[in-house]
Amino acid sequence: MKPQQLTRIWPQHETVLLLFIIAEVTYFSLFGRRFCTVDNFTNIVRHSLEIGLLALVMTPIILTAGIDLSVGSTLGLCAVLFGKLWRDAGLDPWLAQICTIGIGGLCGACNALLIAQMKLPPLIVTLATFSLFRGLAEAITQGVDAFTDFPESFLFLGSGQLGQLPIQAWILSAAAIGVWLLVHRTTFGRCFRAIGFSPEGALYAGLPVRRQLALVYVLAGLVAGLASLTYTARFGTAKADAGTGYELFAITAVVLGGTRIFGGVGSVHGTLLGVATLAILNNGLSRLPNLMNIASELSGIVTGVLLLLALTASALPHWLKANQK
Amino acid sequence: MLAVFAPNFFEPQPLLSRLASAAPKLVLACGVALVIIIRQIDISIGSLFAVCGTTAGLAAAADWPWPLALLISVGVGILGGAINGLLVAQLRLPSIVITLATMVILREGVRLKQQGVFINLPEGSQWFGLPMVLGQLTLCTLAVGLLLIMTLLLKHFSAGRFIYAVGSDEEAARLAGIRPRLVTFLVFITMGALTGIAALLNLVQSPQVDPNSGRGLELEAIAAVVVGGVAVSGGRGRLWGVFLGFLLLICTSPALTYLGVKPYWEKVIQGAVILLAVVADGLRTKKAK
Amino acid sequence: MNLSQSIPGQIPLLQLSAVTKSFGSVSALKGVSFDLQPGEIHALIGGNGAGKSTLIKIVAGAHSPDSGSIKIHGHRVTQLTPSAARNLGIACIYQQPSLFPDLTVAENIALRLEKIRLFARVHWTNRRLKAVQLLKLIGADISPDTEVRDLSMPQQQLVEIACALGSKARIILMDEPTASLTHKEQERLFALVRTLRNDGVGIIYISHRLEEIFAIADRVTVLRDGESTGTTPVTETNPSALIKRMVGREVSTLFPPAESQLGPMVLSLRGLGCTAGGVKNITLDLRAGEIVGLTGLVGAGRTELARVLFGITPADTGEISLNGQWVVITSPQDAIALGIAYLPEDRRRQGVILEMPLSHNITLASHQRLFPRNWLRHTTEQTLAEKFIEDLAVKTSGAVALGNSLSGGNQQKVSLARWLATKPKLLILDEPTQGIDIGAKNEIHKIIRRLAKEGLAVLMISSDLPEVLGMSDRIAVLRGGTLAAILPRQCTAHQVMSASLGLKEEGVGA
Amino acid sequence: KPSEVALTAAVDTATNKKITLAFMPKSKGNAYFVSCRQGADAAAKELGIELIFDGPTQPDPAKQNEIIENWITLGVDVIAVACESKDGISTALRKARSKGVKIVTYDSDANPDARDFFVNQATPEGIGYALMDEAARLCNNSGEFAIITASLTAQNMIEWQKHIEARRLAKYPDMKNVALRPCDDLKDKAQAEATILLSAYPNLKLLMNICSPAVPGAAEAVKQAGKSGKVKVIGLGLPNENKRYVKDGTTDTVILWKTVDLGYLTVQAATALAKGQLKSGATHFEGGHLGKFKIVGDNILLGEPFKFTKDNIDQFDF
Ligand SMILES: Nc1ncnc2c1ncn2[C@@H]1O[C@H](COP(=O)(O)OP(=O)(O)OP(=O)(O)O)[C@@H](O)[C@H]1O
Ligand SMILES: Nc1ncnc2c1ncn2[C@@H]1O[C@H](COP(=O)(O)OP(=O)(O)OP(=O)(O)O)[C@@H](O)[C@H]1O
Ligand SMILES: [Mg+2]
Ligand SMILES: [Mg+2]
Repeated sequence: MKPQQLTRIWPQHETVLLLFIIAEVTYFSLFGRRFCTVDNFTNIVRHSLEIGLLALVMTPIILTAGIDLSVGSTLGLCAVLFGKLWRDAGLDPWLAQICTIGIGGLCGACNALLIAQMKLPPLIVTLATFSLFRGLAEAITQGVDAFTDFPESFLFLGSGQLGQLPIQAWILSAAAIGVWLLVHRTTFGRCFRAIGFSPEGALYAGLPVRRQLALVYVLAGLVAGLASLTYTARFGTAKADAGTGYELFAITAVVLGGTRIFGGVGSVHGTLLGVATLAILNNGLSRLPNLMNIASELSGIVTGVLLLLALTASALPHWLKANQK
Repeated sequence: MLAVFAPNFFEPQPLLSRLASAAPKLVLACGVALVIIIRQIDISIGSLFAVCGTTAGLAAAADWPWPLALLISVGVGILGGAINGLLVAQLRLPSIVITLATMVILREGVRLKQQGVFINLPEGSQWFGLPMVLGQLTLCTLAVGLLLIMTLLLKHFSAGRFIYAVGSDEEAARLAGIRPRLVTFLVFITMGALTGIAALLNLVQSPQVDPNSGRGLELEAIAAVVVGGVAVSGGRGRLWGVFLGFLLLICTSPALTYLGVKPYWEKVIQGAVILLAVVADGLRTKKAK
Repeated sequence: MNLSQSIPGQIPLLQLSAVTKSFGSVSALKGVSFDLQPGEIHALIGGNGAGKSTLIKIVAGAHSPDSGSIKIHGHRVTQLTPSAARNLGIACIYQQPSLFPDLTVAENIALRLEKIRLFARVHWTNRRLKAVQLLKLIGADISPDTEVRDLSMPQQQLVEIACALGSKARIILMDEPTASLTHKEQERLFALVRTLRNDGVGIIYISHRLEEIFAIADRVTVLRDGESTGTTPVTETNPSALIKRMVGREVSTLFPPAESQLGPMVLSLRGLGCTAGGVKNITLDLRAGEIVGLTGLVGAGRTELARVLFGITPADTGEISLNGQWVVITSPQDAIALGIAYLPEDRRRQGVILEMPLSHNITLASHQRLFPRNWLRHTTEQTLAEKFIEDLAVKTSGAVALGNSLSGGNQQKVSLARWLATKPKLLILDEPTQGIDIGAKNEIHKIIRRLAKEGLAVLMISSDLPEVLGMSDRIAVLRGGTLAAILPRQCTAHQVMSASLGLKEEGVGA
Repeated sequence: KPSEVALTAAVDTATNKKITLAFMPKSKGNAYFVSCRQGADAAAKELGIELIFDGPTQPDPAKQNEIIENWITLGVDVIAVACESKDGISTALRKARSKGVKIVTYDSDANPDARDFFVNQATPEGIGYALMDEAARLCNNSGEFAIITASLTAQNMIEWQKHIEARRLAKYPDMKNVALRPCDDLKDKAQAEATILLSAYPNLKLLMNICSPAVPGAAEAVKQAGKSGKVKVIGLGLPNENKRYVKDGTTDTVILWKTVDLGYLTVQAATALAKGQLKSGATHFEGGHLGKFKIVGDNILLGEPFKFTKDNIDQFDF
């Protein structure tokens, strides 16, 4: 087949992912132990909320050709400060929650200031704040302090059900719709892509480049703040190590979902599919009878291989075209 | 300032030990500098470091001759680098994602194989069989030697200039007759080889191999490189800057111990140091404009 | 057909036969044959997207042809890569400067001249000396130690020229080398090119400025839609014949007549300056319906003035008044809100976003106007884009095509469309017809005239002297960041040149 | 609720379905838990039950929770877990219990109401006291010492530090804890940290390492500084990793329990619990080939922490 034809019939990235998810689910339903149950799918949703949220807000960031390594640390810092506000400052839980999201926003604003205003490279800025925010969380609690015994009303955010679905499903859907509309239906999304393709081009087109960049990082901070609440509520404890390593999971999901790391190209539904692929994979592998004992390691390896395959597959038509002559 | 507050900081023997234990990081930082100059990134080096160390350790523990074990370490490194390089250069895939994938694969691979169990090396394998001080000196010399060779290569040999050229503009490099893919591939191979050498420099410092070693090393190396003034946008940066960045970062944490600062503040201070360095660099270049 | 015209008994330096090349579904070249003799300047002309750049990229090894054969010095070459081409003595000035922004000028030149070997010592002093010598040769006032990122477009073009001239190549390919150069540099280049020709070097020269072709070329080949319409000695043809072959119809080379009425004052600048941009004390007025040409030498600060007005490097001294109100412009958003549009000079980096569809590109600057409350409306966008594509005769497969699938001239039209979509009151054009073919150029000139007639104030920066003389109601000449003169419509080329060189003060006060 | 629990247990024994036991370490790729697994596997084989061994790859309490919740839906009968975070895991464990899954904790405990039994190899208090007593004995009750820990947030190590400090205040006021350094559970980093500590605190008399990779790391540092014998090294670690240092006298004492036995006993107890053979209120438990173990409250006691020294370390291989 000619590469040109191949390019034409080569399916959309999202379609491939969807097919892959279907294949995954089928395989695990057949061979996994008690995979296809309501309880299990509820679990999958509950466990992917925080990473899902972070991946959602990572999408616009990567669309602008940026990256945010600090979201996991922001989550940790927010979790700890939420505990502080509620337990030590004696704030009303609701107020404390709002403040926590605000603190997340502040962390994001800190990144935004350095990236958008001072024009420093996002990779380094967030590498530094990755260390800084986690360090603050540790310093505030001296590593030791853990906050527990949250009120039932708050814990609802982690274990409650609304209708037939876990609360996480609602939050994730709401966030997904919000971010989807932002990225795909508003001029903001258009600006993110323009900036991702060419920051200079965007500037000369009169787009508010700095404001838009600031927006995506602040948004990431705010959502990391929200994720810290759901994380704390689900888990019942807030500690300085909350959300360690989540940034990498989120980035993995976004990239697996077809968003180009160099910016410009990508979709929010792709990200959601990426999150789903990984979550199902993770869960399903631990249900395959012969592999249960190595499920954790295996899911890392399979994720890596999947990432490589996804990228290779998307590059293949180009590669063939380029090498045919 | 350190000398005043912490007179012991510069005591020769511990200093030498400290430098020896930081030597692998310097070697890695050199490699990462090349990778970043060519506008790529490699976050798999920490895992590759563990893989190299573990395989070499297993070989040595199986009573293979030492030089062979050392060769294996470098060989495995080159292999790892070649895989990354092939995917990045030939298929033109984004290196951050490729190396993210190889990072998990390699890390989980070692975990599966070794389950965290230390490998005991045969007696007399330490310090290349030299006395300790001599061994440590050799290590430091090797690391600094590599740094000098790399500096020379980058500044005074065409290969080095090609790295800058490709990092600066890949298409322009292609049009100028440089083969960007080949150069990128070679840079990743070099990175792999340096990772193998670093693992080896680490290996000889103790009679046991920790298969978990190298966790987080990629971030340390990247931090040293960017604090040293290498631009992540490619094409710019010098190795002596990297060396300074490296010195700054390897001194921060010990300095805190010497000054008796509580460890809870360590990450904050490290983050702040990186931030200050980039902000200062940003301001300087802005002023220069 | 070509071969019949080659000089008998002499092996052509370069011979292409039936070369085809397509990008996706676009056929850029459809079986083109072409030859280049030693000591010949062979002009290659054609409309935008005719395939000129593609042709020379094939010769330079940057693209590989789909079919057809290439003979160099009489030998057939297959696998032509950029380095193979270099080794065969081919040097190329690409349409788009392809330099290394992070490296110094000297090193950029060296990387183009030195043999590509992976392990060779670098001789820094030699590199520098060579660079100094070449820059002097072409009369460029550029320090070899500056980084290329700090050079303006025309300066980069000069460095490209230095690379090509220094390469001792037998075949030199020049893709619009003068596109952003002014008259002075152009003359110098021509002198050098003639010397090379006398030394037996073969030169392929691409330009959209027909007068240049007639000034230096020996033969001319016209491409149209990827096909050669034949090669003729320059002496046996004339501009209108060439244009007809290029565009397929008659195009007037005359500038459209001025017919607009001057309206109220739109823009007045009083002592405007910006230290960062090197612009000082500019005092200038612009009325609705007026086209003011802004010219000067390379680096005179024309682009900088535009950037100040557009808020990219905001002014720090002086005042701007727009429609009779004093305004402060600190960002492009301010400028757009005030009805200022700026068509930038570097279209690939600033003018269009290459990887975005045309429709997105066209609406990018008018989000505020088109999409109230920030909601995208795809039909609005699509209709608008299609309207502009039709109005400006953009050659494309549709509004969803990506910017990089277009030829340079068509990209320029898209860039212009983007600014027209903002419904501006003041339009600043920076080299609006740079790299644009005769047909399109004429259309763009007509569009500019029409806009002026509709009451727009136009500030047109251009290095193309005939264009400036033909289009402007008044001509402002910049020199060293200050206003050297403001000349009336009837002035001569000589007056403009001497004002920009600072030979005589003959300006009419502002 | 309890009746329901009893019912499921009864059904399990009645139908004689193969019992599934899920066994979770704090993290995988950790030699300590690998040796626990040895014992666990042996017991599972003896008892003919199915053993699932899985856990997070890094000590991550949230991930532990997720795995437990997954195990609940997987339908395991009994879960044995070493908890990274006491409060964090308890939510998930309570949920498991409410679904009829039996819970045994080992190595480090959850909140008492979240599990049925704790296989107690040593209380945090016991460990803390043993370490401090040993340190004081080696230093003749006075002098400076420093602690190397895994991470600043690891909960059991925080507990131990609390008890070490309490013991010091109570019994050894002349001992001085001068520094605490994290080593990220990496031997190489522990070695580097120890080198720095030795030079920054020249009067240091002892390094106390409360995570297992730190013990050989610190020992190597002391050896390289030529301070073997002058600066003592003690800690919690595995015999195999420390043999050479204990034998050459750099490391004085390695304190640990027999981890293989811990795994074995845990599986034995968990299985008995699932079969309904072990009920709360029991005072003794027959732990397979290891014999009888005492139960105090709901703690099954493995016995005192074991001190590996020059004299006995060669007898162990894990
Ligand atoms: N890299 C590419 N990918 C896809 N299409 C291309 C590419 N380069 C050129 N084309 C297409 O090939 C055709 C010929 O382009 P080319 O650049 O050769 O035109 P040109 O004659 O140089 O025009 P101009 O005068 O505007 O520079 C155009 O239709 C263009 O859209
Ligand atoms: N993108 C740029 N980056 C850095 N310096 C620039 C840039 N553009 C212009 N300059 C500098 O600013 C000065 C004014 O250049 P400018 O481009 O405004 O001149 P100009 O009169 O518009 O000429 P032209 O339009 O031919 O480039 C030049 O000396 C140049 O060195
Ligand atoms: Mg062209
Ligand atoms: Mg200009």
